[in-house]
Amino acid sequence: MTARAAREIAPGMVVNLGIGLPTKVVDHLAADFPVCLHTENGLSGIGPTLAPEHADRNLIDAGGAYVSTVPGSAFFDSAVSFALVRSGRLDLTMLGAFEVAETGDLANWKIPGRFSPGAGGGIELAQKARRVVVLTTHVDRDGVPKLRRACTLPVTARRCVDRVFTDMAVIDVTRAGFVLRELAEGVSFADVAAATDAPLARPKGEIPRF
Amino acid sequence: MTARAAREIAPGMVVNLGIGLPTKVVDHLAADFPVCLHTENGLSGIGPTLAPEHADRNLIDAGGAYVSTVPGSAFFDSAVSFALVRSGRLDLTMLGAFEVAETGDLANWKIPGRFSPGAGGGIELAQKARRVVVLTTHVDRDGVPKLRRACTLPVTARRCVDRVFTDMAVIDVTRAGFVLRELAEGVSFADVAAATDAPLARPKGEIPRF
Amino acid sequence: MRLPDKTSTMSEAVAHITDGATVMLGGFGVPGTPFSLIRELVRQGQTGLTIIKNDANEKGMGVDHLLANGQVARLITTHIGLNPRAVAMMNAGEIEVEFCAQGILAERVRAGGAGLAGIVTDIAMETELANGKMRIEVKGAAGMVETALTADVALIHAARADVFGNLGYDATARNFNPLMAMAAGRVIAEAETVLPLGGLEPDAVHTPGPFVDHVVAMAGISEEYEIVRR
Amino acid sequence: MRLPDKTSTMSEAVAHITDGATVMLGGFGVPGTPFSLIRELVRQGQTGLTIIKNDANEKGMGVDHLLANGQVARLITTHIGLNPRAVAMMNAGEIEVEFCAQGILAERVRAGGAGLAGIVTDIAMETELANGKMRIEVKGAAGMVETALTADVALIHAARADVFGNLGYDATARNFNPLMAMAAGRVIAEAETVLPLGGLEPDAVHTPGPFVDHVVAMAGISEEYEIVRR
Repeated sequence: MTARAAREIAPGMVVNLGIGLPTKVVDHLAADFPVCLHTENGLSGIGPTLAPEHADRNLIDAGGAYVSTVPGSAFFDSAVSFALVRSGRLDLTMLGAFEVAETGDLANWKIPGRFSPGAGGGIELAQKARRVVVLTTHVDRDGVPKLRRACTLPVTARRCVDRVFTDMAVIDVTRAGFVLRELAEGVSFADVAAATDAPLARPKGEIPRF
Repeated sequence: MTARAAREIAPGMVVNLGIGLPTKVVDHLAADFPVCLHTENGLSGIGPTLAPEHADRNLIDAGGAYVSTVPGSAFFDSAVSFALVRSGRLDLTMLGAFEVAETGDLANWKIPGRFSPGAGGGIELAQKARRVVVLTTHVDRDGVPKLRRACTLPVTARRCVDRVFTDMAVIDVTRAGFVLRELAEGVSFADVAAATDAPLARPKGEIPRF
Repeated sequence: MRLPDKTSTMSEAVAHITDGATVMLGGFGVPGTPFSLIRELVRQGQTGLTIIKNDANEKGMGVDHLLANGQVARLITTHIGLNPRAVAMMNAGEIEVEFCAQGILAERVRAGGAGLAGIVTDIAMETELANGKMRIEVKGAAGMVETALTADVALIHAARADVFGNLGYDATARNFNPLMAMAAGRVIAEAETVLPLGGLEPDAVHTPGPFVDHVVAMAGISEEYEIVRR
Repeated sequence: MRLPDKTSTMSEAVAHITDGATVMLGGFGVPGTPFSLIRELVRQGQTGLTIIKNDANEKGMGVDHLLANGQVARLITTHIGLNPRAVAMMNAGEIEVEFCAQGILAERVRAGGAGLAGIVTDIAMETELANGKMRIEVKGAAGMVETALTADVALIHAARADVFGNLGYDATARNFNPLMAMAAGRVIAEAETVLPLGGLEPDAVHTPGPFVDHVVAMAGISEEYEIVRR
């Protein structure tokens, strides 16, 4: 899934990879691939993650990982960092999700009564990145579908998700709802449709595998 | 007048001296006097003005004079520069005036039909400096008093002027209107009162000379 | 003219904080958090504080000491998920927590520092964070007024300072520090290195000295500032 | 990963400006004004432009060439007193001029660059500059909404750039440049020196590269950039 998601990144893009799963995406990019990775705590041009013994105590990403710079990196404050996000300079963000609605609504910050640590920078990433891609398991630990007609949890942003990568499929969010684009090896359209709590359109022709 | 005005500057202050007359005030400060001079085009810690042959083409004050730095100077952008002004970090500004009203209203940016180049940074300096001191001739070229009951010209800011230095007197703007504080050599209270288009209070006792 | 000297001792500087004060704390996680100043605030024990900080640090670090010591009444923040004590105290009603989208917290603090009353944004308008906030239309688009934040005191961590209070930050330790250094009535900066006047190049200053009231030299880099091994 | 190269020729970069475009120009007086990019804009001759700039430069410099060439329809500015042509064209109704308090122009541009809809301020509320602006009350105090400014293109002058578009400014040539470099759909920076990646230290960057679209190396420092002898 992360290898496939890495192919979403086009040359020249400014990209923010959310905390957790999405950061693994970067391992699939070539060493000379022209891209600028942004982290909201104040760095453009993120370099490789470092082990503690090689780390700079003042150089982390938003997930707290010790990262490094590349030639051409820049540091800036939190206001400038989100100015970049809100004013449309962020071409792509990859986020995790609790739920994605067929309208593109995203819920990934709060489970009332159980999990409410605050949204951090997630709302602005979801609402303002030019393209929002979600990386998630297709269903939660209890087998409940994460792709739904509507979010049951408090939303992070509405009508924001463009595409969802799961362990089962690549699915676009369109005006007409979820549309299947690719299938994981060994997974059928019926499998995905059954694990999705909303209509899933199947384009004509063969569905590519990833 | 400029020598007397220089005594308004207390140790440790951050001070913005407007364009023209007020900048001459600085010549009366001792070389080791602890003060920070600010110019709204992006410099704290203004050093001496330089002749063209010694000037840095990128280092001017808001009046276009080629200035210099001192140890501890800092450069910043126009937003930060006025953030400093509006958030109360500017202890004192000295401005020129067309008219000052007994309420403290200041008019110094526009003469309808004759002079309307825009206010530049003057409105924020007048409205937000902690203390606003005006340096001006007591009357205009036609002999018309500049200190008035009310401004006839468009105001820069209302209720902002604390003190006025003229060639005739030092006058405070109080809740009760203009109050004479000091007299220039050879000038009487009656002279000043006659040249002022508003009541002028005279405190008991001898009026100091400057 | 020369620029004034604002160096101070840690205890004298922090003593300006009163019970019930609103205090901004720089930092995003470990980098940029003024751990030394926070330690002194814990030692002095002022209570009923409103703390404005991106996060609540982790257990045994920074804000957590203030929470453990019962000094915090209210927290304005973006994410406290790494501090179980903060979450527990919030859930138990022992502290009041106001959440804000991270970039909007940055802008609200900056607006306070820029002497503005507020900003107009559409961020989080469709979430519960919008509850109770004024809505207005600007150029035909729906927006929400987010009020400026100011504080009585800001505690700032800098890598470098000169005695006038010009500050420089290292790497991602910058984060909220330059914003908070504009937004408080009194700004106290701890610095790893305090330089004489002229020790910082004018083009390399991140926070200009006029914003800063007190410069405090740190005793050293304590354990809290170091690499966190998880 | 490596950071993308954004170097361009002056003519290709400026050719992105269309008739009727809104163009921000950095600079306060001479320092920071992108004279080389303005010369190219005069050469290409796009018309009906809305120009956003602190001032209108002086006779025979920068904005004055655009005015003389009839390319400007509208000017959003703070002070044009040093350019008699700008004053005369305004008085004759040949250009429309919108005046703004200087720090509020800076904040409106910055708000555009920060993706905000506007700011709330009390600056100039009691002057004629307040005419027609929305008034609202924030925390019991009267305020006025100043709308964010954005542009199609911003022309920026930097002392130093790397090929990715990280910029550094010299002295008071910074002024509006870093703000406008955030606020336009397309940002074109001329630089006195263009460095390879790694040529600017990450802590010393004034405008981060992600904001910049095109980096143009200047042919040299022409007369307009030099000391003005009055």
